[in-house]
Amino acid sequence: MTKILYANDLTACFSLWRKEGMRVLGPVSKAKTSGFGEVQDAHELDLNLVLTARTLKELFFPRTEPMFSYSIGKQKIETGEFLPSENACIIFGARPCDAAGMAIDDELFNWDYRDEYWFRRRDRSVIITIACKESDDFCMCTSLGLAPDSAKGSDVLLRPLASGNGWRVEELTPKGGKALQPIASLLKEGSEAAAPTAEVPLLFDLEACTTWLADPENFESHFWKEISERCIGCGTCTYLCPTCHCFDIQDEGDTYEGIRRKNWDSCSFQLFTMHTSGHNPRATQSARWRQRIMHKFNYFSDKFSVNSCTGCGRCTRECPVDMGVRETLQAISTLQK
Amino acid sequence: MSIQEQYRSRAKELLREGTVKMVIGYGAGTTPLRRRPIFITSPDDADRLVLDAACRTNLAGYLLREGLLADQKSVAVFLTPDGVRTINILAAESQLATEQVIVLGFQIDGENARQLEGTRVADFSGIIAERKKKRKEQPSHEVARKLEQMTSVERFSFWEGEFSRCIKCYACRAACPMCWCRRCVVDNNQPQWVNTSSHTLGNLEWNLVRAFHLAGRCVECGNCSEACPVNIPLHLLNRRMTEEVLTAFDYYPGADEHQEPVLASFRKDDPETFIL
Amino acid sequence: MSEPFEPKIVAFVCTYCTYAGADLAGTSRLKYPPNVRIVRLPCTGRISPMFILKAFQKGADGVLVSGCHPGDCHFDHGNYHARRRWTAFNALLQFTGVPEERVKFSWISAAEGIKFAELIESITEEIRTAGPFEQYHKLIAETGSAASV
Amino acid sequence: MTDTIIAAQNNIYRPAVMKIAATRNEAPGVKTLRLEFQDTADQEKFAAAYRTGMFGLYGIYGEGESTFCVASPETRKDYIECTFRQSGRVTTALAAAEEGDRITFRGPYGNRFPIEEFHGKNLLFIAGGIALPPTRSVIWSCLDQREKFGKITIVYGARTVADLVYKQELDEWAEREDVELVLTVDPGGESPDWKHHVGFVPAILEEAAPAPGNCVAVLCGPPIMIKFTLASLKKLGFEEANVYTTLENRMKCGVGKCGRCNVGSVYVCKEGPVFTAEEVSAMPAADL
Repeated sequence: MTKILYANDLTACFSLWRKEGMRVLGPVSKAKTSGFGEVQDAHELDLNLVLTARTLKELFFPRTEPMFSYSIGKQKIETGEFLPSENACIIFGARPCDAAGMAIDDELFNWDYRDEYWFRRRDRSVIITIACKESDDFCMCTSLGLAPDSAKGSDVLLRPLASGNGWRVEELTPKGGKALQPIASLLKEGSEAAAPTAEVPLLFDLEACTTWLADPENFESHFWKEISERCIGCGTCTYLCPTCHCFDIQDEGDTYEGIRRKNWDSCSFQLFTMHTSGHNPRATQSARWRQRIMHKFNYFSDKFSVNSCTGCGRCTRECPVDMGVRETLQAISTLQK
Repeated sequence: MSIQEQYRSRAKELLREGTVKMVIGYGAGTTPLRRRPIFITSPDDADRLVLDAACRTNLAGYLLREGLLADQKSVAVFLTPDGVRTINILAAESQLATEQVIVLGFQIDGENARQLEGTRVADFSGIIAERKKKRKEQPSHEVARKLEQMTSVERFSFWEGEFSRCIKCYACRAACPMCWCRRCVVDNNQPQWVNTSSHTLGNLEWNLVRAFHLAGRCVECGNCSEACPVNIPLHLLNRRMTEEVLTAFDYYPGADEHQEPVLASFRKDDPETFIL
Repeated sequence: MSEPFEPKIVAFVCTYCTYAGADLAGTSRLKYPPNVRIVRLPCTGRISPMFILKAFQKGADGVLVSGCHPGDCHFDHGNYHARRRWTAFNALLQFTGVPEERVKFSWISAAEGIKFAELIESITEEIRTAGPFEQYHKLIAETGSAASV
Repeated sequence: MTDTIIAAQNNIYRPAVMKIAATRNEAPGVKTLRLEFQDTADQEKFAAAYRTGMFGLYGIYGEGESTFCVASPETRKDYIECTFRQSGRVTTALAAAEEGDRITFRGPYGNRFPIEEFHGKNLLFIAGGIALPPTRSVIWSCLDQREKFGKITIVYGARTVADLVYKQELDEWAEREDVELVLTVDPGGESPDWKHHVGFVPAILEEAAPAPGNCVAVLCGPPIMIKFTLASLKKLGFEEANVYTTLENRMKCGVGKCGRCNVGSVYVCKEGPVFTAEEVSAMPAADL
């Protein structure tokens, strides 16, 4: 016997959560794109999507975020800080790859210095993930050591019922358990079978890839130029990646008052690393693509013992020139063998 | 022989006899429906080339890759008539020399790719003149017509909604063969004219500046809209600009490589109905 | 009773004609509303569309761009170039919903002090009637609000 | 329900406010600011954390923040000195700031020179142009406790005589008996009354030929100078492990988050900016 949440009860769940002062967010398709937005009613959710176009990370790390306001007086510099409130949020219907990505980003944002902007939002959010029963041509979680029903990063995991009218509920963390309390009355005991999870084919041998990448000999391999020759240097892959976390700090306003902001930035951009002197350590697009791959599969794991890729496949799915982590790792996997 | 076969053997020939050092074309992509730009330098690889109705990307921008044309050698590239116009504009803007470009011309008609006669960009001037005539007769886009009928408040709201999605990944800029500036105006910070943040205000500013900088230069290839990961209808802005320069100045970008850029030239009798 | 709305208008003018025209309006003691902030530039050819966007970014309710009549440009043809640019940019602004009354273009010579005063009077009145550029001001205000999600 | 503004206790991006106590023009486009904390709590935090070699982010609200070293030594922690060349948006604003103006400071960040390991050793300082400031903080850290070190040699070169920074301090070091100062300018950069060397730093260094035994070298300069000087040091018999340098990559956050300063897997902001030449050699050269 296990707890079951029926789809019919979802809207009622949302009201119960809201009564507790929690906001409810979930995958929505709106205005020709899909991402996570606040919902009142279960019908607003788009739970049939294999994956939203935009990732979960923008809930914790918005693409532009005011950090401070400043106003410069004769005697004093006044600063106000924008920090997220601690109102709890229920994020309903994340995918396992996105949820895992958040756990990976936690490592970085907590590396010796704790980023309050990220963690205030993380701490107040409960991620309720739905295991995938479908995948598309670009999904590759299994190649990254995850699965369509991975628990990493989630507080509650829901497994779709074979009947299609609800989910089996698995509580994963105390935070998840707490979030389930207000809706306890709507969780029914049952033994209905879960639908089989999506079958995501193994596309490459990750270990072979990381071994190849770890070899300093390969850093200047001709491979990098060949694999990235068509890269146009836009930031799509990085902006739609659940684990890419690079940012810029920019002031908007004048010398009297304004706002200091944290904006997404991308290692694909030529100006990202350019020194004022004009020297650019990563001067070519292939160097920048190499940085992205190396960062995900070598540098990040060097620091935090985990690769910063969850196999969501968005980089390939959305690339204007059909590149992505998948092609690169498939090619490396072959090279290593 | 299918057009794909014809062009494969043409590419082989060009590479074998050393007429070109590279062929820029389309290859198979990650999924059966996808095509990707490929760069062929050896005749043996020419069989990787694919040409069919799924080949939509304007490849002309790749010619501006740093150093590619620096050695004065030629490059062949698969181009639609709009792609050829791109080359003309780039030449007019002194970004490349047309002598270094061999055109593998094609056109998509419905489900098929059709071969276009010609080797050099100048060979396509007839086709381009035809297109200009057709473009003049072409009604404006359905959505654009709806927009024209709205009040300005409604129009502003429409674009506010579209631009609010922009994540400032600059894929539109990177995908555009016309955006060749080494340092884009948004990346200049002394002064910072356009907000770099992707709040709606910054997005509006960026998209207006982008569309304006393409006025009279855009060939309507669709690379920008295709690249946009949040599906902003960028082509509507570009088309509006194209129509404006066409009606106001009878200007069709990329007619030939000697055409003066529309915003860098003038006629004393240019219309000025809106000036008080 | 709240204060009547006084629009903020930025005028980008060339120094040789329109600025001189404004000067003439002043020395002729012509009265016109004080809502216009004049930014003087060497030539209309130097007036980038970015200036217009910057004015709105800083909260302007309206913008005037003005220079020498065609044929009178101090640099011979700066205003001819400007005219083409305005044509395109004006079309773009209208297409994106910036109301026609918010951005005005004019030719005002050094001798046209009266035209300057009258034009300022009429555009100020027009924008006063239209009210603040609320749709734009809302976007400006949003940049200062904390991310909502 | 939107988020509200709350003050954070430990916001890592919030800078301290500092007052410019003095400014000094060092060379064309190069300026030194002496900064004092406005808030004693910030001052105490800095004093507790600062060690020679660390860097900070200096900023002006409305323009942004810029990264450079703290040019004053850990032996003098009641103020901060920074020296920079005016080049971008922030440094232009900083250069325009005057005595009494307030600017912001975030830091100190990064690692340090292991000065206590230098005790009892001979020291060789080599700097080029605008890279004297990071070297200078080590120089003063050592001169302020002079008795703990052996022979001290300073080799400093700039493009022209005008480009030499800290001219007063150069005079002071030249007069000191316990410091050997070797000055040079690039060929063509000398003035009529120039009495010191003319030539590039590596060549002048080889002429001066300091003994590598029991000696530590601190080498700072533009990448090209580092490359050739390192070759000269090797020729003289220095081991890479005994040569220290600092890397100055582009940074925005200074605390290992923003992702731009890494060279290979090394984050310059957290694991640097001070490295031995041996450590630098292990980094992917193409990414430097």
